[in-house]
Amino acid sequence: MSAFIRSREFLLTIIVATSFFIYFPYFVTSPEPLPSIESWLVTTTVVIVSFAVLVSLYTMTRREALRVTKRGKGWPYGLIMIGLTWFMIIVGVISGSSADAFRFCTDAFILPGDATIYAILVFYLTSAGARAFKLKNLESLVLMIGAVTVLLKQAPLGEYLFPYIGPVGSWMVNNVGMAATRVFAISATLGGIVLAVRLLTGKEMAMVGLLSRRKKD
Amino acid sequence: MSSIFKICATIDRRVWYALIFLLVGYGLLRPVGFPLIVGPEVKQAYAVIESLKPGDVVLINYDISAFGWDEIKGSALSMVPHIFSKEGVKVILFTDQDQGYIYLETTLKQIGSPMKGYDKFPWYEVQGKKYLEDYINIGFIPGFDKAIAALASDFRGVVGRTDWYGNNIEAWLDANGIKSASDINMIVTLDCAGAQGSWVNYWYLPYKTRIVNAMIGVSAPASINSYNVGMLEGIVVSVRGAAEYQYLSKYYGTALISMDAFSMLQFMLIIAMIIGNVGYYFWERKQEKVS
Amino acid sequence: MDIISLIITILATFTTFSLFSILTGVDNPFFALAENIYVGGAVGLTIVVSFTWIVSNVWAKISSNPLANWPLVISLVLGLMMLTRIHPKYSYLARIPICIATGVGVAISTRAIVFSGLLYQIRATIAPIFNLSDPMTSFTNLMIVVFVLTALSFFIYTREIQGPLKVSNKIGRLVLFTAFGALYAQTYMGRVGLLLGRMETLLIPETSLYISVIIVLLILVTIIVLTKYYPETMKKLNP
Amino acid sequence: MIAMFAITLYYMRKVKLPFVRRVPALDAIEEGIGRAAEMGRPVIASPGIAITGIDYWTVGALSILTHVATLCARSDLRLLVPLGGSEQSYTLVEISRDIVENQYRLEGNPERYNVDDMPFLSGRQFAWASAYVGMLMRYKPAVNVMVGLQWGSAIYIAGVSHEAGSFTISGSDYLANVACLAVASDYVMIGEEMVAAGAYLSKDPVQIASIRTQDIIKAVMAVLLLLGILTLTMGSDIVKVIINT
Repeated sequence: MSAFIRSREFLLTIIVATSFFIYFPYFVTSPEPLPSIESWLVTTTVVIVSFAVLVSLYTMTRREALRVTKRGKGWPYGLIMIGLTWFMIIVGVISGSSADAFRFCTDAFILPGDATIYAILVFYLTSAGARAFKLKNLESLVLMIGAVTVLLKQAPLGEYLFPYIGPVGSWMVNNVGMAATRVFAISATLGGIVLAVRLLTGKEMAMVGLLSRRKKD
Repeated sequence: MSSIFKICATIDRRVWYALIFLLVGYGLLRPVGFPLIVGPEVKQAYAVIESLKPGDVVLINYDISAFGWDEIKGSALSMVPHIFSKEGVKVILFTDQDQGYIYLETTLKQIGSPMKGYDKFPWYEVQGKKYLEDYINIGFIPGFDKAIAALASDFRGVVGRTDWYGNNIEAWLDANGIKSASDINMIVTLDCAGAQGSWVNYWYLPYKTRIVNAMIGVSAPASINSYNVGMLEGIVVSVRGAAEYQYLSKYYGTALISMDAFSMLQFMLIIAMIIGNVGYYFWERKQEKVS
Repeated sequence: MDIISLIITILATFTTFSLFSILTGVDNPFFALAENIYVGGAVGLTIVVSFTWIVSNVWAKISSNPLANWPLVISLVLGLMMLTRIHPKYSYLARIPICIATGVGVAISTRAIVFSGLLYQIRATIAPIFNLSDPMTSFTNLMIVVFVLTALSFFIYTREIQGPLKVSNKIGRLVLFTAFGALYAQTYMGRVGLLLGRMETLLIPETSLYISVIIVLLILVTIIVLTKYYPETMKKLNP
Repeated sequence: MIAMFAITLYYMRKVKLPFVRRVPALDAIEEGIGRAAEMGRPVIASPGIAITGIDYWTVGALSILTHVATLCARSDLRLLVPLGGSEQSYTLVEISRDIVENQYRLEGNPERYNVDDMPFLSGRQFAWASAYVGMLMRYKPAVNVMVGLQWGSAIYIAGVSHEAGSFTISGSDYLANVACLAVASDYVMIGEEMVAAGAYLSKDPVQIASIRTQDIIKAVMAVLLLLGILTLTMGSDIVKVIINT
């Protein structure tokens, strides 16, 4: 039985079958039970996701517990991390996510964390810009022209000092930017569809990497 | 001389980081008030909302989730009170994002106050408009574009009998003559996920409903595209557009204050690029040639 | 400001500036502490979210009427198969749900893009280019077509780049790079908006300003002293 | 859609190796890992945050991860993979672990695989990113391969990765982010380069032939576009109508 479940053919059949149930009702108006199977599959994926996180919780707890008991490097950090995780899980499971203690942790640590990392992006965008915008060749010249016109157009002071830059900047974003976005979408779409074909024929490298085994196994 | 160029080429990135902190702090605490040019798009958006007549019904969509709130709040806090300030206009609040109601309530809390005798939502009075008299909140309807399409085809059916808080709203809808999507005169959508495309497809194209759109920078290209074709009546792009709108509507807020810091940061980036290039040309390239 | 919200403000400010401390480019105990608290809390939150979803959407239905909801029971079994990943001997069972998730994910993501990513894009590009009454729009439309075609030729992989294709490829490259510059600047603007939003909550009103200044000084001085005078202690403190 | 499937299958059957242009970003992976082996420093790689589940971007990224894992196992290197990042990413966590473990076993180096090098760092993008950054600062990896769905946090990671002295190869699923990554990292994958990486890296002629299909459809699209404009100029929007149906 285990050899059968491990076999490439069996797992590939699962992929092909699930894909069929997703694709078919979308392109062809199909009778029941096909649409119900489709929505069942989508729900099932979410269920699978929700259970997968428990495995991650297990590996994480085991790793940090080992670090703490063996007094590995930086073990107090591990203790804080795993302690807060389990505290939140216990509070959240017992009294729900609107409990005061739970809200306290969210408001004091998680939401400020989210907002901070989002705000930190400006710093790295600036240092990347200062580093990368060097006129080395034609490409870097047009890169810089695109960036500077749009920057000047957006800053109120820039638009005031250079009134003609506004329309040029808008034209850049609306036309050059849009054309590139369109081509990017076309390219990615084609890549995606061809990838689906490779996946369904079992040729995609990720699947080969997942399913291939050494001879003696 | 070459030592200056060397400094230009090897300037520590932390200098820029510290400068950003200082400029932003200074700009926020001591606004200078650089001149602001209001673009035609925002003027148009303002004029469209200004043209609302008594009896018009406006649907405001909160396509807002946590990550975009800091960027879109400037628009929300100026456009929404502007709409509420128009006399005789009825407002329906709606969100297509599961967290959207949080930001809807945040907005109402900031621009309104609890009605007499009440202390919790939905009983808030905003610019003289009372809940269940002048406005209602139908809350979150799942499905994103599917929800917008469903509202267009069967408005009353999808909205149901009650609002987001469980109050019966049938009488209100009947009294204001809202039977189907065609009875809604204008849609204002505050986008973090590009909902305007669906509004255009399912509302503008069949009913010619007027749409005004505010959005975050990432979804700007698509909105500008729709605006240029004439499917959107006005657009308010990111913090810059919000500042212009606050300036026009006189609901001054942080977006307007932050424009100074904004200008300073953008000029700082340009100066950083120039210094980097000077350093590159007069020092780094020579080093490369030597080695 | 009541005491609880004051404590929340202090902790939130501390978390914020500890995370900002990575800008100094030094691995320091403040960042490590904030990082571990943040990750620990986030893991707890995500697990509670998943748990709540399972209880309210799956378990509630199954427990109320298991026979009518038999497909959900299968979902639950498939979910439980994921747990076999804990034990290496049975972990092969987890590949069944993994393959279902992959099949569903790829099929869903590729089925709609045929229209939105391909046909719609082409349809939107087809616009009048000879319209004498509105020369500017016509010119713009023409330029968009040129940009799209040349940029498309940049993505040709299986034909040797020579002759007219080489010119087109070169132009397409330039189009892409100009767009990169413009989009970079646009993203910069959006992100500046976010930084301003965050700084606002840290600096206004005055109580927050004082808390922020004190915490920034505390963190900066500690980091500078530790790196300059006690590098050994710093190493010990870092994870 | 069916036509595209058919063309692809046809080309994959007709085993013939056409000319394939080099993709610098993908070639750089091998070069970077070679450098890591010289310096004896670890490698860090991420298959993205999979916000919409295992979609085609993520499968493309998993192919790249497979490639990275194979090379690392071959050169006996430590591979760090920070996982998580969104509430749909938990399945990806397990697939990635499975794939990397399998590669180390296939290369006959199973004892080098350590599940603790592939930590789960929560289902929130920015918590994941800050822990990713912490790993970059602490282990100073020689190469950072970040592909798949990389959203706002990518620029943060790429910035710190540069400061930590890692060679950065990145990719993203929307153009505004690719633009920022092009500015911030050493190599960037644009558009289909990441999605088609599996075929490109496999060096299997059957799969490389599938890349050919993408070019053919692109040509068809270009022709459709020109035809549409031509007919529109003559006053008929027949092509638009055809596309609409």
